[in-house]
Amino acid sequence: MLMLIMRHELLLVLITVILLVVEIFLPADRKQKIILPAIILFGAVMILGFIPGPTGSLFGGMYITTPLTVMMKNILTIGVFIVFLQSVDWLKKAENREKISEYYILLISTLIGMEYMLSSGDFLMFYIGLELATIPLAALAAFDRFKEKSAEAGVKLIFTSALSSGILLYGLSMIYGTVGTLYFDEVVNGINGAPLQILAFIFFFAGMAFKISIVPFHLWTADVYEGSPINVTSYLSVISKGAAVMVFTILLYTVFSKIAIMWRDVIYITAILTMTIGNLFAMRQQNLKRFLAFSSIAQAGFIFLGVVGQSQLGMTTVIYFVLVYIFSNLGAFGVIAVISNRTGKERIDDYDGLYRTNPKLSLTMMLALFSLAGIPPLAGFFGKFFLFAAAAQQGLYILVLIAVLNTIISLYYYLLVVKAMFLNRSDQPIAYFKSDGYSRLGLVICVAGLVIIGIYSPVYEFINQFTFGIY
Amino acid sequence: MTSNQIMFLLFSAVIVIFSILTVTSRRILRAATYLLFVLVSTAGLYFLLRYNYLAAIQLIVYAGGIVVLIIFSILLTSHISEKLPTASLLKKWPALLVALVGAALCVTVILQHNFPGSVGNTELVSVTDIGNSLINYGKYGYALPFEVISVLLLAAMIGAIVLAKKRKD
Amino acid sequence: MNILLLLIIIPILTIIGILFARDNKHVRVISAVGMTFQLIVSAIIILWYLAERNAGNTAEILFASNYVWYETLNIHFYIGVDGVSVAMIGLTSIVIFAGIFASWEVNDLPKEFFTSLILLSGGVFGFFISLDLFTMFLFYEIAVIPMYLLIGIWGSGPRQYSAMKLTLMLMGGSALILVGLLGLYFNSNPAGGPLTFDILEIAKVQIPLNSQLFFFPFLFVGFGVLGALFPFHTWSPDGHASAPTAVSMLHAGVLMKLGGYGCYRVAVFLLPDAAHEMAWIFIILTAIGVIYGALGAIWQKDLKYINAYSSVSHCALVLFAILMFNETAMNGAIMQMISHGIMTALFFALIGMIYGRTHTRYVNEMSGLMKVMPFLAVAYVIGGLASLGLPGFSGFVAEMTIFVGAFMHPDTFHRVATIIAASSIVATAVYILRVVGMMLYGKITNPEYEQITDAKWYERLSTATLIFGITAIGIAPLWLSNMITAGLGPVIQKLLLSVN
Amino acid sequence: MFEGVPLSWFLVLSTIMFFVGVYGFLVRKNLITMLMSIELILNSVCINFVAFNKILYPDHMEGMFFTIFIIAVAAAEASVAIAIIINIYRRIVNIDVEKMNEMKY
Amino acid sequence: MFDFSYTIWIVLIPFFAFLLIGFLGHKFKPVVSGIVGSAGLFTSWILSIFTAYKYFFDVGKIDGVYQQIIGYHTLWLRFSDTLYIDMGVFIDPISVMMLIVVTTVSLMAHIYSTGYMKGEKGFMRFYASLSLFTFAMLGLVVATNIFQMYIFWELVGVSSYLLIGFYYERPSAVAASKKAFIVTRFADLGFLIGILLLSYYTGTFDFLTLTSPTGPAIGTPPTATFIGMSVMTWAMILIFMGGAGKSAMFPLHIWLPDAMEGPTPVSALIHAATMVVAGVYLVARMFPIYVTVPIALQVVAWVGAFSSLFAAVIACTQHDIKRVLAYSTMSQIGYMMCALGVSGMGGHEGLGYMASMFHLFTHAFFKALLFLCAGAIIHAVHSNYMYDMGGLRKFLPITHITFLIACLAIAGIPPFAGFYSKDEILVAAYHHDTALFAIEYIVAGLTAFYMFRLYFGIFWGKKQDYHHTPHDPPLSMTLPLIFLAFGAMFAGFVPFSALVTSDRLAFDIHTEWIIAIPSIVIAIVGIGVAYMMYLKPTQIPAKIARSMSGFYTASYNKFYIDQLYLFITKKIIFNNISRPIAWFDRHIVDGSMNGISYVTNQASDKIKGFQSGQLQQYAMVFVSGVIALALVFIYLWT
Repeated sequence: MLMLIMRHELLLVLITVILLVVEIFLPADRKQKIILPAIILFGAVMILGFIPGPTGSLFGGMYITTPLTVMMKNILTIGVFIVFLQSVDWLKKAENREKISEYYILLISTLIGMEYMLSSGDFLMFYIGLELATIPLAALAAFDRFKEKSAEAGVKLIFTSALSSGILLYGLSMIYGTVGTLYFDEVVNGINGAPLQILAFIFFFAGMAFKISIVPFHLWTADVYEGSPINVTSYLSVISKGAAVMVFTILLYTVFSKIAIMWRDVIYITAILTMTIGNLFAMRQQNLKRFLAFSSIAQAGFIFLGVVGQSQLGMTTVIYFVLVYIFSNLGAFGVIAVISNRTGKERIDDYDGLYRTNPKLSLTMMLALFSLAGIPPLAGFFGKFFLFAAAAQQGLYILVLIAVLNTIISLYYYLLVVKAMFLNRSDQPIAYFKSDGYSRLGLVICVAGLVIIGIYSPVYEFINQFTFGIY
Repeated sequence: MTSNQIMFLLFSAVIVIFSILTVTSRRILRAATYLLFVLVSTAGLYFLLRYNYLAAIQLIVYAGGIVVLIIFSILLTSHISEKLPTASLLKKWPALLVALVGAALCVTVILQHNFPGSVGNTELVSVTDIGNSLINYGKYGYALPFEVISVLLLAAMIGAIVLAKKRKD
Repeated sequence: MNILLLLIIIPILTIIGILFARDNKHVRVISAVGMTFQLIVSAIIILWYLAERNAGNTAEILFASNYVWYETLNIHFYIGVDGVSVAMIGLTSIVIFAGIFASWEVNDLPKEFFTSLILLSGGVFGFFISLDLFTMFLFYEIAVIPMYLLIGIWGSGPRQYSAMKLTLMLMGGSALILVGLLGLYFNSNPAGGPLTFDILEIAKVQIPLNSQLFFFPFLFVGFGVLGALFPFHTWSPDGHASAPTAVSMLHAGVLMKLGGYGCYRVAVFLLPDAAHEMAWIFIILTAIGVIYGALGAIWQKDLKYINAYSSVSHCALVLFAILMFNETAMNGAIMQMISHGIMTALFFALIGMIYGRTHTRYVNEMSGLMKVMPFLAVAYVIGGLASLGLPGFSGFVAEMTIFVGAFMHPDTFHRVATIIAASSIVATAVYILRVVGMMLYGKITNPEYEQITDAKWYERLSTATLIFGITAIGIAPLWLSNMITAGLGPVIQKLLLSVN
Repeated sequence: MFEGVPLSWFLVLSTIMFFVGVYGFLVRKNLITMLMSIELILNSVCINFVAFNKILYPDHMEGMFFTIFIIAVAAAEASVAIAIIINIYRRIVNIDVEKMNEMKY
Repeated sequence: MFDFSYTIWIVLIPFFAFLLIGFLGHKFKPVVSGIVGSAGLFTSWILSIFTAYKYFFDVGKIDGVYQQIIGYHTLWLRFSDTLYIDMGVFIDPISVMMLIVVTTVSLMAHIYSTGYMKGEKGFMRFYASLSLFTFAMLGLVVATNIFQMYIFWELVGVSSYLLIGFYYERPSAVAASKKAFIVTRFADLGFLIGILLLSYYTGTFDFLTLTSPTGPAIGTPPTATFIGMSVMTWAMILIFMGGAGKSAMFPLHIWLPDAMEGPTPVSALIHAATMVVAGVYLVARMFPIYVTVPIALQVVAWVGAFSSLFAAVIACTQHDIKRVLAYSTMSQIGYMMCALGVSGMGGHEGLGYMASMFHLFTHAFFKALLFLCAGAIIHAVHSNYMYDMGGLRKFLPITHITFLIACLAIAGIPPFAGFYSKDEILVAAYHHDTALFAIEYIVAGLTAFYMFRLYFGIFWGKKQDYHHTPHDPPLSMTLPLIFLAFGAMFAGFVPFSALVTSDRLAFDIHTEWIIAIPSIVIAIVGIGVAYMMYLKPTQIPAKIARSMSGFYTASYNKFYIDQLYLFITKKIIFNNISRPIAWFDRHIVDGSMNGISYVTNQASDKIKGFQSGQLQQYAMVFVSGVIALALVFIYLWT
């Protein structure tokens, strides 16, 4: 029963195989029959993930689960489930019908990669997980084969990720060279802050920062988000980023804890850059996907405030914020996806007067955006507050000040969307339509999450009980 | 100067020269060929370090696999006679600067670093050991990565197929 | 159950009710009923509070309930009231009650309008009853954000610009507050025990002076933005000018008081040493604000601008009084908040009603309205007289308490500042009478105005409630003053301690 | 030092190769040549791992295995990249990276 | 001890009348309001007289000293343990005297108005305001502490505002009401600061404590000084500023003439007999303190004297009869102020105090009478201007007689009331300062001149063509005239020196003929000059006017004080302060906020080039970022 420790990954692999087999035997004209089973299967996996199970290390410490990583995986799984729900509408389109199961397989395999990354006990596993979480995503980004933008997004993603993983690897090689091992628990003893290690860390940091979209390693983000199919974008912005943040935080808190005094400053600087640049770019966007891309960059900057906290509070908060962020961003992307799939409209001014034709979607969007902006009583408020608290705990009040001022800018552009939906009038508003059941379910989950997670404090407490001693 | 040093210098000269040629040659097929030389020389380095198995893999996968893939795609997408356009100077000089500064930085830092004394194990790693390690699930065993990379390859394959396959109609 | 919870529950229930309403009429009636209940509950709370005090209950906080919320961070949902917050609750319920009736004629998206309005008021109530900084901050933001929609959708003029400006500036203020709050939190237990957001607990702690000096400006300016602290008041004229009637009422009447209350309850109370050190800066700013607002109002033509600048002046007086650090002045500050709250709500209600009839807010375009709408005109005159501090109305009581209190300060600087601030009463008279003279008196020049009708029943109810509030306090201020004074005790003690 | 060849020689070599790759990545217009630059970068990293493993830490084969996996990943990466490149070539009959700027600002 | 607590009803009855009329007046016929108001006031009047009787002749005097009695008091607002505002009734000679004056004149005005205001649209409003005013005025005179006084001080101000602006459709009335309020408000600022100073240094508002010889103000005065003067001097001067504003002393007098825009009964009540003497009353109330600060007292004396002269000069040139009366009022109040200023404390030293109160008392009767007569005249000819009148003695016999009585009274012809009080003032001034005496002496002559100029101009002189025959007003209006005429005739016989004195001890006075006779002479001279100039239309006035054209024009234009004020308010405050502030607020303060957003937007626009869409540029930034970070953290970071 040792394999139960790896139950998340194994279940996912199992689904992948099932889907692959079904795909092979399914006639071409009935491919979309796979959607419901896939979602149900995945939902089952999600629920199974919550069942308490053994934790521990396997493969000689190369694979480690702790209650913390289990929880992180569960959080990611929830997010992916919502993404699945939201993708149905898009998958049912004629041009996508024949690659439904591919979509699922690719998506799940990236999830597998992330989960291995989270559970990795050495840099090799970590690296493979990282690549597994990236390469299929490039394929997904280019999934809309007949859209030039999608291909461009794929190019940009695969090439940037290749470069970044090259740089990351260079850093890793230097760490290996100075420490002599790749196992985390041994690496930690060898880290002593020598210049070469700092160099190695910076290179490694760049590789991770690419995944999290930290300035100046973020430039791919907006283009890829804009070009990718919208559900892939939401996946990229939420799951991929969330996983990277969580694993990076763990690595910083454990493996690199000896040079915390150094990386805190790295994070400090990049956090400021990220928030500011992200916000400044987001202000001027018209395309909603691109807009949310920059917003998610800014959010990453905020998350770094929690990372810089380097305490239990910081760890808990980062995870908590990722959870909140999943619901907020997926809420926003869900609405954009629904509207984009129905009307093809993705610009902010297309949303003029939306509230008067589609009030529920507008409200969902508004709640999601307000949560992103950190408006109470939505979950985002709590998340941000705790992030700032984590940074303040270290006495970094100036950083907190810059961050809160940045939230003002972010509020500004979130309000621009709200303005379009609620305040503006339009001659040709998006006509009323009824979205499909899956999307609606997804949005309802998001809204419920937004409203509940903050007010209902046990969520935070639940996370908190696992983060003890991680820093 | 030992023969090893000479060999190393030879290989590294090839590597450096052909690397530079790879990124500067204006004929794309030639660039690919130069890349092949680089990869082969790298395999030579591995031989030098007594990593025969690795060198073999390098030759098979890299030289044999990836480069061939690259050449195929070159043939698919480019005309052989065509000369690649050169990048603008505005692009070249900053890139050169960055590369030089980066290289200088790394080299300085590396040379300053005080590595632990070298052990210098010259033994050949046996293929058996490698094989055992690959299926070993204890420490320093690589069963798990080996399995996971298969998922990666599968996913990459599916992804590549989905992208590259032609429309049915 | 704690009766204070009703203050939050009733708005929520009302909102839920509104969501199920079928038409405009239902929405209005449900809102009115809900806010009437709210008013009744507030009245009960005030009476109960007074009864408890008379019965000899000397606890610092009454009706306290403390629920743990975030255990690890020691965040509590801690509610309770003292004399000051009870007074503020009373103010809020009166204003929202009047506000509902003042917005009886909102026909565009009424559900959303009343929902936002009541949500806003719920945030305000929550703010006033919170004793935990975290919940306080939470409610603060809840109170601020509906403003965007309220102004943006139902406003007039450059509503989008104003709404955005107002929201961003207020959120900017709250951003500063956030920094300050975190500073308080992480300094709340220098001995190394559990940290806390509990105001009363933090008040017991001696925070190191340099921390205090660092965080005080954040908190004071942060709350000061909402309290229209010069030079951060500029959201106020535009915001008020664009906001729909009830929103202006609530905003100027109640929301701006959050600023003053926050300065009092958080900045000054919890960081007394820094307050003493830095008061002079803010005294200068607020004294400027008092005069500046009043003089600025003289030149304005738009009724709402006039009133907005007037609010700047009056609210600056609140902050000014708080910075005097003595019981009388603080008492005056609180009374001024209440007085100005009701008064300015009355003004904005009337301006809205006048605008609804004349379709202009420019005083020079109106004249002789006294003749066609005597009720509204008289109400406006009463409001004006109250605003310029006429005895018999609440403004006088509050201002005099402030001036007398501020003048008790032994420093010449403070007393000179007081004289400067006091001189605003002349400027106030000038702009009030100017408006009354131009708008209400004289002959009707525009023949269309001959057709104007006087106030409807709901408008009368709205204005009458507010006028009642002003005069009740103005004629019999003692109970209010005593109630507030009793609540000021801890703050004053803390300030006195810090002097020594 | 490995049989007379100092570790630093390997490292310097790989660093040069790495930055040559970076340079190529930064200036080459053709996507496929950029891909070749990526291979250079990965290859240089491989040399690092191998050299470290052999010269400093020969007790275990971590560096070598890392290299093997890097090669495998590189292959996967290259395949997906080439699929994308071919796809894009089908769309616009061009694989010049400078043309890939439909989305910006 | 007699219980005076009922006296609170003297104050409250008009208030309830106000509420009744204000809230329910429109439900009934207008006349009901008049009746309610008058009836209420009648009750107050009876109570006042009863109180006066009780106080002066029954229980007020103990051991020869009139007691200071707190008839009623209740805590209204508490500032601190020592500073609190009571609402109460303070009974001492001057307050009782004022109660009589106020209720009497007010009752007359109420009755008179039932006729005068008949048919006016705002009849109820008028009566409501009138009741409010009476309430406020009564509250003012019975104030137990300085803050109560301030409160009612403000209230009389606002009721005055409401009544001046009664004809709100008339722009001049609106402007006048605004001006009156703002000018007095400005003065009240001084009053308020004075109160603040006084209370800060003495720790009390209470009149009893303040004026007690052993109290904190007199017994142990504060020693602090400010710019060379003791704070008490400052406080008392500032308080006097308040009084000067309300009493229209130079230079705060400009509102009074304009205030004549109000209905005439209002002018009679508020702007002649009661409210405008509040300043005098205030100084009298605080007199024991003033005595201890000679500089302040000196200020009072000179401001009073100058105002009386100044106003008298202007009065000689005005044509609007109400304005003449207004300047006359100002002049007479100057007299009173001056008398207070030259007074000392106790016995004969306090003659000025007594004289001032005496004059206040008599002046109330004859000045109210003059105004009511003027009202009757205006009622009859529908004009305010002297040149529209003439020869009215035949048409308005009752008015004529009562007006004449009033003129004689004000001119100081014995045995009319004015003579006695004015004479005492002159005596007091004579003993104090000859310069002041000289001024007041001249003013006495001028007063006689301009009053008879008015008298002759209206009732004699050239007969005008009236549209319809003027006639005496109805009984409701003539009755008050006759009543007040009796007052003007006989008020002088009230033994003030036995009743109202500075130390509340009776003292003997005797007419000093050496001063009385010249004063009678100069009054007769004044009358004679007026007789020559105005009995029949002559060219003399015009000639004189021409010969002193500069002075005449200046006087006619009220010495341009109004223009000066206008310049200060319109040009300087409105245009050069308020407007720049508005501009500053829009462009600098608000501009800087907008500037932040502008800068942010610009920054956003400027950096957009980084996101060029060029993959290689991204990579460039990426790699440079890595290298830069590495450089920083390897070499710069410590």
